[in-house]
Amino acid sequence: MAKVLMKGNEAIAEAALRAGAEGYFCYPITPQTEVAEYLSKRMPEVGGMFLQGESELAVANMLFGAASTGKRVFTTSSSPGISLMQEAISYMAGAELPAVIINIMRGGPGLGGILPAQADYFQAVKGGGHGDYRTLVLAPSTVQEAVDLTMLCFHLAQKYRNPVMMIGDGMIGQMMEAVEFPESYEEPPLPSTDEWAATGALDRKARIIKSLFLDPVGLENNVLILEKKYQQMIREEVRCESYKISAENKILIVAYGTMARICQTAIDELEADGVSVGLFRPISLYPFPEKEILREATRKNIKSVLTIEMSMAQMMEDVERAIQGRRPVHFFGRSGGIVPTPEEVKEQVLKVLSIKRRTAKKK
Amino acid sequence: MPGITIDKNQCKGCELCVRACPQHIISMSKEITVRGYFYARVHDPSRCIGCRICALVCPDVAIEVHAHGLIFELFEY
Amino acid sequence: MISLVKQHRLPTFSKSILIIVGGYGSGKSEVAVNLSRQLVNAGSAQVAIADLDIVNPYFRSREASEQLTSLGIRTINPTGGQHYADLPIILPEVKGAIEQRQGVLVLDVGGDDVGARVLSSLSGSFEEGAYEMLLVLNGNRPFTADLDGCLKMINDIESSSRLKFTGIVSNTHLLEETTAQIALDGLELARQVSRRSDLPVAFLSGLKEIIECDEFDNVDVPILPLERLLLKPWESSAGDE
Amino acid sequence: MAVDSKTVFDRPVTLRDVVTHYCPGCTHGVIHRMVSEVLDELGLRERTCGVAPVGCSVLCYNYFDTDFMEAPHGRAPALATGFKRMRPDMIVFTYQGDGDLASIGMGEIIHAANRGEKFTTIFVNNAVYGMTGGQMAPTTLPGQITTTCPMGRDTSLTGEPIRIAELLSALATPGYIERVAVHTPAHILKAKKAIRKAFTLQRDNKCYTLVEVLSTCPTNWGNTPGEAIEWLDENMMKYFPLGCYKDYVEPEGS
Repeated sequence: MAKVLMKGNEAIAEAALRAGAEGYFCYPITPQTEVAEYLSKRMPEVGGMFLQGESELAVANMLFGAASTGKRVFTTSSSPGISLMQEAISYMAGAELPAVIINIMRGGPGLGGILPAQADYFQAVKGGGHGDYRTLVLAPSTVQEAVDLTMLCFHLAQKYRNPVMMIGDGMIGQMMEAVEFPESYEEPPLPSTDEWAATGALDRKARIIKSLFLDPVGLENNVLILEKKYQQMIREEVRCESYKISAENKILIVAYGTMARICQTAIDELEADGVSVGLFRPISLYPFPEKEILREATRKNIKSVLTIEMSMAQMMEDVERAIQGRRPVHFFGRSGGIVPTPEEVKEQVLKVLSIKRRTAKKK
Repeated sequence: MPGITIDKNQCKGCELCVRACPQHIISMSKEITVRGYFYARVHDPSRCIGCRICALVCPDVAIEVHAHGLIFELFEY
Repeated sequence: MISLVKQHRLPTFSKSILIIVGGYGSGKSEVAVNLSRQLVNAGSAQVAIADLDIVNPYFRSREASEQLTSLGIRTINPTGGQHYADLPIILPEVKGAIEQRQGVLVLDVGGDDVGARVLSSLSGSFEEGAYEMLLVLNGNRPFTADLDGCLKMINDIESSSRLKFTGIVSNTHLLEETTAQIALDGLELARQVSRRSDLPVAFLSGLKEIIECDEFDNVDVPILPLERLLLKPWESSAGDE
Repeated sequence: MAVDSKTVFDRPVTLRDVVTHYCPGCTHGVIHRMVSEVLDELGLRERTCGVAPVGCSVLCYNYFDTDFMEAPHGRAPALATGFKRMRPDMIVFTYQGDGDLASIGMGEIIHAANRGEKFTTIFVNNAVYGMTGGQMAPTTLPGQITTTCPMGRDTSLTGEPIRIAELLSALATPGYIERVAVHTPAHILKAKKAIRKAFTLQRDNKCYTLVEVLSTCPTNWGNTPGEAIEWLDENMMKYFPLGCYKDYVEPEGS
């Protein structure tokens, strides 16, 4: 298929259809509403189900009910809406249901603003709702990657029978880029939904889809089953990418999503000025690429690590945890919808380098 | 003859059937179940008319009703 | 006055109101902003641009307002905190500017029939024959990739705006991946649409680097070279170098 | 017993042969039995999925021998919507109490009803929060004592009880809404008819259906089961008049 120019939100919608999504539940919120508008036209064309619910709370629970049928279903929203969805996400994790939730993040807290941010990192990666559970979290940095990861989300949701989240800052949703959809979509084999979906108790025992375990031993057992899946995710689903990592680097930048792209521009420009910087970009935020970051950060030539986010040192906690104190970890970030410029990134890199030099001289 | 069977293991002793029976032939037992409460029983089965009212009001589906012939037709609700 | 294009004819207009409408992501805002600059360069005394995009939260012409103001262009946008609001704010100044008809007014309208609906509320202010309404066409967008899609777009926008198109702008592109061929294929689509809709191709627009190629020497419609003013954050400082 | 006698009243197949957790005299059991009988009679068990609420009937999935989902508090109509939209060929019902449906889940029930989602709601109204131990519900009667209105419900502070059947009947879309009670044999028979009608309409893909059932809570009302029956009759019946509030009408030309 030839390349087409698409807005991130539309591309995500189309990708979901290509990945076999049969049901979509939504509630309008900027900056992701184009997904809903696009699917209101396209879903009926492909014989799928489109429904605008009365609130994000209801929408996420419709997703819960719809996921129980074993069909591929998803929703999209933005930060305040995702907060309202946490209830059902926790329940779906507890009941082991596959669902895809896409968050096109805006600035917070509260109603915040509508400009791009990455401030829902903790919410996505550390659980968000109540209880002992995790959601698998992927973060694209281009519209094309948003397409690829959206399709992957549906596969992973089915593979693990767990909610899978994709988080993109508003820029990912709103910007236009040329994208290409695969001619045909083939997935590795998945376990049959016949084993668990609610399809009617015909020639089999009735099934109960639930997250309620009043007996603490039963509940702990369920948590341990989930934990086993999360350990498998850590083994099999870590995804990351590096940019211009070399033995010349003095600093390693860690950034994801749109922020990583801005860092790439800064890195190119710094390179032209004779400053060598490498970029490590986590693509999966849960599981976080801990080993991979540790390996890159503890190369002999790397003196310090700089985490850059469109949020206030949220991912930095995971970077620090990964690096285990073996390199100093610096932070730079803007929030509230302000997107750092490549200039600002360059400035920060030079600042960190000078800190290093000063401390070296003192010794 | 119409008649009822009360499953004492299903019965929770709420006495709603005792209250409802138009023939007043159900009462509470003098002995307790293994779980430790008095249960409903029929003290005069010969007067049962098979009306099913006891079964209708029983919240625990502890009562089975048997009937035949005309009585069966009469109470086909 | 600097002519950026070799021997090409730049678009000129006799009307004082230029309404730039089109499908979502057709490149309307970029066209509107560049057209305003071009009008100033061509010597128009008073140029004003109004951002009527109430459907897009980002990448609206208001983001270039600083640059435009510095060129002496009057920008009519919500300001202050409302600059970034996703509220459907139409300033009363817009209606005033349409009715006053001083200089040239460029209206940058939101995408699709949904975005063009805003014109309907202002339709009483437009004098018949006093405006140009231009459809910006990008053949690389899913809903305007073929003739039928484009004709549907014309129909939908005309009925939601209650205004009639007067011309077509061929703006087929694929952002940084645009080639001369892509732009020329787009022009072919625009011509087909023109034949079926009876609307003239008002001009071809495209990135300066592309349409300055020799392939465009024999193009028989006016050409508006575009310089990208609405940039993505990682593009901004790279462009400075 | 005579040889020719038949069993004319027995446990329905859909109702599992287990002892429920409900307190003695709680009429949830009667409602469970009627829903099960209807599913048996209409032959729907094998293609039914129920949605359990949060409340006393939270564990009802252990009693019905059908597929079941356990919803968050108040969200059963949202789950039912999602499920039924994906599987319109299946039969879906929510079983909800007054706290679940009329308080925390008010938004979901109104919108599901108003969209005309083709599932059935069994709304059990006993005027009190049972599960959490007898707190005030949206349907608690004026003056009724609960643990969070120990002096009796003061309507000047908490408003009048919500009449769900009337409220939802004000919407144009829902097709069938009836209020019934289960405190006497006659009422039980009428209730069964209403439940049967609701599931029949759903089976025929007609409309949204809701049956509000006035039910008892001897434990939290502080009554014996017998007194609870009387309390329902004397108090709830006055405030919540029984009847069919919205009857299904075939659209013209169909």
